[in-house]
Amino acid sequence: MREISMREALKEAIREELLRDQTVHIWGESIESKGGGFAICRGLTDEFGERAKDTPLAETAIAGSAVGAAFTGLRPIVEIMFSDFAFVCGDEIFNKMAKARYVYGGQDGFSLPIVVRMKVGGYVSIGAEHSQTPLAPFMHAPGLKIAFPTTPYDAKGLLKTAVRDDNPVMFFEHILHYGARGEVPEEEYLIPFGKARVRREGDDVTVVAIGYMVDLALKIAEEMVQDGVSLEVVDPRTLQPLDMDAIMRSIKKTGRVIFVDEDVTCCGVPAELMARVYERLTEAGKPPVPMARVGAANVPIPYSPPLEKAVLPSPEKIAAAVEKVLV
Amino acid sequence: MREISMREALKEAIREELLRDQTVHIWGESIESKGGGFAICRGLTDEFGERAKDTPLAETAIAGSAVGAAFTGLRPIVEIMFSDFAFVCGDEIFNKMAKARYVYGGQDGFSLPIVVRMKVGGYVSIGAEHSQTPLAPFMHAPGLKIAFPTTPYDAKGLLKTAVRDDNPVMFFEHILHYGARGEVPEEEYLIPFGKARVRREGDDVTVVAIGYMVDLALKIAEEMVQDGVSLEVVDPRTLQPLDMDAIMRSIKKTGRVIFVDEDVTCCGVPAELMARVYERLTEAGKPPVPMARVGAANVPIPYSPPLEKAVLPSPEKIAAAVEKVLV
Amino acid sequence: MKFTKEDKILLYRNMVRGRKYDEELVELFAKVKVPGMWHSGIGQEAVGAGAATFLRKDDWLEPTHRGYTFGLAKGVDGKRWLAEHLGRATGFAKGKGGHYVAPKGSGVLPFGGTIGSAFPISAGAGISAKRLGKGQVVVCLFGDGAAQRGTLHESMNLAAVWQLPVVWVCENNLYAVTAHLSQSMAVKDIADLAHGYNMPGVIIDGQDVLAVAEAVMEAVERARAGEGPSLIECKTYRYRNHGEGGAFPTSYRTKEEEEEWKKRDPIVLFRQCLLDEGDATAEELDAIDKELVQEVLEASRWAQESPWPEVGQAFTDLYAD
Amino acid sequence: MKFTKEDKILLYRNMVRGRKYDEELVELFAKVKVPGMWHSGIGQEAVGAGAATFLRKDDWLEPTHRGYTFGLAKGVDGKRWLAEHLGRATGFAKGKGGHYVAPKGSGVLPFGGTIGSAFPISAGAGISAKRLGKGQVVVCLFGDGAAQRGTLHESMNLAAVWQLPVVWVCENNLYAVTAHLSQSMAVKDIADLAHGYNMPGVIIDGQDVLAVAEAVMEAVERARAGEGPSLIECKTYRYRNHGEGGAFPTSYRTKEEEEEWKKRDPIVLFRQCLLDEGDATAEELDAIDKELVQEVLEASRWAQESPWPEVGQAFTDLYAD
Ligand SMILES: Cc1ncc(C[n+]2csc(CCOP(=O)(O)OP(=O)(O)O)c2C)c(N)n1
Ligand SMILES: Cc1ncc(C[n+]2csc(CCOP(=O)(O)OP(=O)(O)O)c2C)c(N)n1
Ligand SMILES: [Mg+2]
Ligand SMILES: [Mg+2]
Repeated sequence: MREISMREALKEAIREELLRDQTVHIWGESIESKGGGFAICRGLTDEFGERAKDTPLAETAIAGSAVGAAFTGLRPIVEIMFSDFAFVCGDEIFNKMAKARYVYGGQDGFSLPIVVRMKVGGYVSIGAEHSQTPLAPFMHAPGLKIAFPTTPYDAKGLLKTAVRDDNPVMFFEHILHYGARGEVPEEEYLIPFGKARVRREGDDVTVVAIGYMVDLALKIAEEMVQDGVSLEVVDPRTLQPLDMDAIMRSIKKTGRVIFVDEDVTCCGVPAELMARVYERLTEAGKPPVPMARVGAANVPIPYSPPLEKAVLPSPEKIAAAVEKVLV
Repeated sequence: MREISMREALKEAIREELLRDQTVHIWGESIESKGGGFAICRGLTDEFGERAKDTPLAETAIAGSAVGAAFTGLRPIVEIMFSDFAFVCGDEIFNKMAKARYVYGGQDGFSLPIVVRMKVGGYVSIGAEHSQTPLAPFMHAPGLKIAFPTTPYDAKGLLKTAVRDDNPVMFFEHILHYGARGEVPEEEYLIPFGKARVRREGDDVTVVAIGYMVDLALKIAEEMVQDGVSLEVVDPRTLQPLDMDAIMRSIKKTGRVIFVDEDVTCCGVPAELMARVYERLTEAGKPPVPMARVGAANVPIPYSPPLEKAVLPSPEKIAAAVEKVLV
Repeated sequence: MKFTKEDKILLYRNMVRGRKYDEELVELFAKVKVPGMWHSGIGQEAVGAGAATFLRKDDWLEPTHRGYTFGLAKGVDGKRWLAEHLGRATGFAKGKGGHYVAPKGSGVLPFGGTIGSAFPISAGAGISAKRLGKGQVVVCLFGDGAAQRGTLHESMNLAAVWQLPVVWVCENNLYAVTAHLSQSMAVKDIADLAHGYNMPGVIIDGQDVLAVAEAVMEAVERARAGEGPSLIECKTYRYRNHGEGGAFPTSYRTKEEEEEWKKRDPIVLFRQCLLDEGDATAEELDAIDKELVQEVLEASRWAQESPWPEVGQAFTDLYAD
Repeated sequence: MKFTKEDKILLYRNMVRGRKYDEELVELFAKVKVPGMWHSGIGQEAVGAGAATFLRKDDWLEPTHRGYTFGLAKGVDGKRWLAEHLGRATGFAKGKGGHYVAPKGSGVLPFGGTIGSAFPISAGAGISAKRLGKGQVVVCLFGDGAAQRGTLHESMNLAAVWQLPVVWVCENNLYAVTAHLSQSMAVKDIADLAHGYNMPGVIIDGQDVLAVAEAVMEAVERARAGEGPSLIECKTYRYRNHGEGGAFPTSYRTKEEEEEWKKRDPIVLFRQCLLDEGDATAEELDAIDKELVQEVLEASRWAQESPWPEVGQAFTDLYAD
């Protein structure tokens, strides 16, 4: 099968959806003049005219206009260059996108088909306001859906699904994934939300890894083979909906689990997952299994490379957590 | 001792700090013309002139100007009428207040002595954008401190401490607490951050209750006495810093714990607390204790009273969680 | 736009209907235990009626939190709106939303509890209107307080640079909760803001319903013709306090100011105008008044007698499938 | 303000120092593995130097992300700034912040990575300046892209209605990343926005350092005298792309436009002006140039040789105690 980069996979998804459905439109900063913050959309304006358009530097207008446009007949894809900037339009995302359908009681078939694409991720030394991976605040907002692909194949299939979803979808793209290459078929396909993927089978410890953490987990999994430790790496792919069944299945097999996330640890997604696993087991009358979590240290993300490295998760930190649950 | 309302206690704290330190100033919407959203500051402008002032209807200017003013020599107290509106100034709170000191490496004695006062809480049927108690997003932002008093005594002592703290403090006031009365001495006192308070001693189950949830927990604790169940109610009072030692002490005594929070359950503070308790016990080589959590259902807060009641925590839901860990 | 006799009677009806619903809500808040908040728009009916009455059914209207007039004039069923406001199962959102919820079919846009969030939502509806090419127009109502939010700047600029068919209509009643405009804005006239977006900005007597309707419809026709957005500032006044039931002070404005404004009540003024111009007789207008009082009473009874939503409703409608 | 010969030489030095640091950073980004981003301000030195050179030490300056000129002119030690930019322990924040960090003592305000967050921070510094009564003034630099953020509206309005001593200085270089101003704003001149805040707004040739300094210092004196804020728009141009190293297209602007602007290089223009007016000889100016090249080379070497921060630094300085 042909190999393409995640950048190309994302662009193909957007292009195909623009072709398929006239109500799909995309806007954001420098979308037209640069293809957006990370050049994903380069060339789309040539093909689709005003349907792929530069906005002013104005995140509340970008996110808020998506709400108004989705309510009135379009299916907007909008780009917020860096997920750190989502807090600039926090009201539009957390109070409007997340709540509107529920608050409207679903009347009139009310829906808000919006995709908000956001770059996330650190490891490239661009400082505290350009390096976050803020997942927990979005998962804490019922009404949003959340996708975070880790391969070009998943990126394309999930983004196409996101565009067709009638709910607001937060779509996260990791900065270190844009260039990553992988097999992507020429034929059209969709990937359903809420289906985790076992990225590596193993017997001893389940590693639930989110986003770029999958890459780190796979790396350390290979290394730990030498120590005779076999890791099973589960990629949830979407956090809302979340495939808890797949996670529990893997835990049933391995009897141990660690959760790995690039976001700040305190009140992060792994804490929620630990609570859910604990609750599931308890409700089933089973004893808890050994669990541990790996996340970013509870500080802003520092700029200097050695400091950033110290703060963010690493294969070594994952290995340490594995050791912890193996004891 | 004299009894006053939490409203009066808060006002006394602000007034005393304005008297004590000329660099303390307060601003926000209708502060001067109405005493702020909940009339806490009524009369302060008569006494302190421009030091207690109405702003335009502009949350980014309110929160952002607090950052600029704190950096340059004032100690601002600002009011965001409803905590739901904090997302309007999300960038100012999460990217600036929380990160600035760290990003400046603490140089020059850099500090941001800011208090952001916010009303939180539901149970009064004012809809999805006026009823939240968004604690987890703030606790997920290292660099912020978080106080949430539950009695007039604590409110006064914690607010005075907040004003003197050199860090940005998110100060939450529950709408149902404003009228609550309690003993408050005439003499000045401060309450340190990071010290939990055992609000009720008990033997069977530890109930860590946050904010207004303390009231619900105390209520059900009295009722459950009839069932022969003795609850110990712990009020952390501040979430950042958090008195984990006090929580662990109580758990050591009772052997069981539930966490009660008015915020959305998914990725909420109780999940973090469950993870921490689990980690503390595991690290000490001890088996986990029975744990459960009670929070708001994972939906926006509905308007209609019976629906809101169904979504928010109640004494009955707390009792059910107690039963769960007692099994 | 030239207004026929029928048009004018319609304007009158729409103002009176708004007033009657409003009076009923004020009374409900005073006498009955009602959930939520009520921001009375009594005194401001000319703006809502003037802005909404002559819009196409498929035009979009962005509401404010004050009064019902604009929504009723846009075709929202008042009885179900009221039921929603009372948190009943018969409300548009089965009680989940409260009164900021109108059916999509009425052309009323989503309203948020955060003041100022109306601006980008309206700009977004303007994007749809322009791209879908059916000649729809968006009218965004907003208060003088809302005008202080940054969302105004981002949205008016976007609408202007993309030439979106949005008409921004400011209901300037001089106060935001208790803060007087002079404490909160550096300009005296909100219309001055238009300059920064290179769009027309006019000031209108907001107590004169015909003046409002004329200005709005002229801007609507401009927008429909692809000539972009405009800003219309209507000077008006609310008779009651910011909200019912809350502990609002009264000291922030003078009795004289209130009395001065009440002399120019929009309904009284327009009634006189209709009589003077021979568009209606006093009896005809009295009959309309009576009919609407009756309509509102029945709506209120119906809403109050409506059942509460089933508790299970709290857990549905979060996601579309 | 009347500028002495010494003032003018200082302006020249400050522009050249900014240019030399900038050229060094461009080179570092091209040749050495450097963390972070560099937004070159080559071509725009007249704005930074003109706005910052004559401020009081205790006046406040809100930076942009582009170039070092303004900060160096305000008294920031370039060597340590550069070290911070290179992520070294000798930087102002021990490498934690990156280049958006200057010492408080220099009077440079905190800068955030979110464009437009500068506005409310500056307004806040203006509140301090006004209330503390020491006659301080705040100068807020911002780009044309930043001018599109809602924070501008909220903050300029607050500054105007509270009459805060803030001078808003727009560095209009026509582009935000790759978007031309005409795609993003409905007005051609940012100065037009002043109208909405009832404050003076002027347009200045941003390649003429004396014109910038005059306009800014006039506004500074107004502000110091308690007469409130003003807006100054400086028309300028960046020679290089938005950032170094990134995959920025070049197609968004024409070679002709670039060449046209380069004909009016602010340093070349001012050098000629100094020579024409007899304020300096070519030899004197050459000596300054040479001295600054040397200064920058040494600073760069020092910064590059500085140690990386200890890993433990990552976990300190979160809270003040
Ligand atoms: C973002 C935000 N800030 C503050 C409030 C609280 N609030 C509700 S109505 C209001 C005043 C609005 O004033 P204006 O826009 O003039 O409308 P009016 O009430 O006068 O009709 C305020 C401050 C809010 N709902 N949302
Ligand atoms: C809130 C926010 N949105 C987007 C960005 C990405 N960004 C960084 S610089 C920039 C352009 C700024 O343009 P302008 O203000 O004109 O300054 P210039 O770069 O031209 O000097 C953008 C969009 C950002 N940093 N913050
Ligand atoms: Mg008003
Ligand atoms: Mg620019």
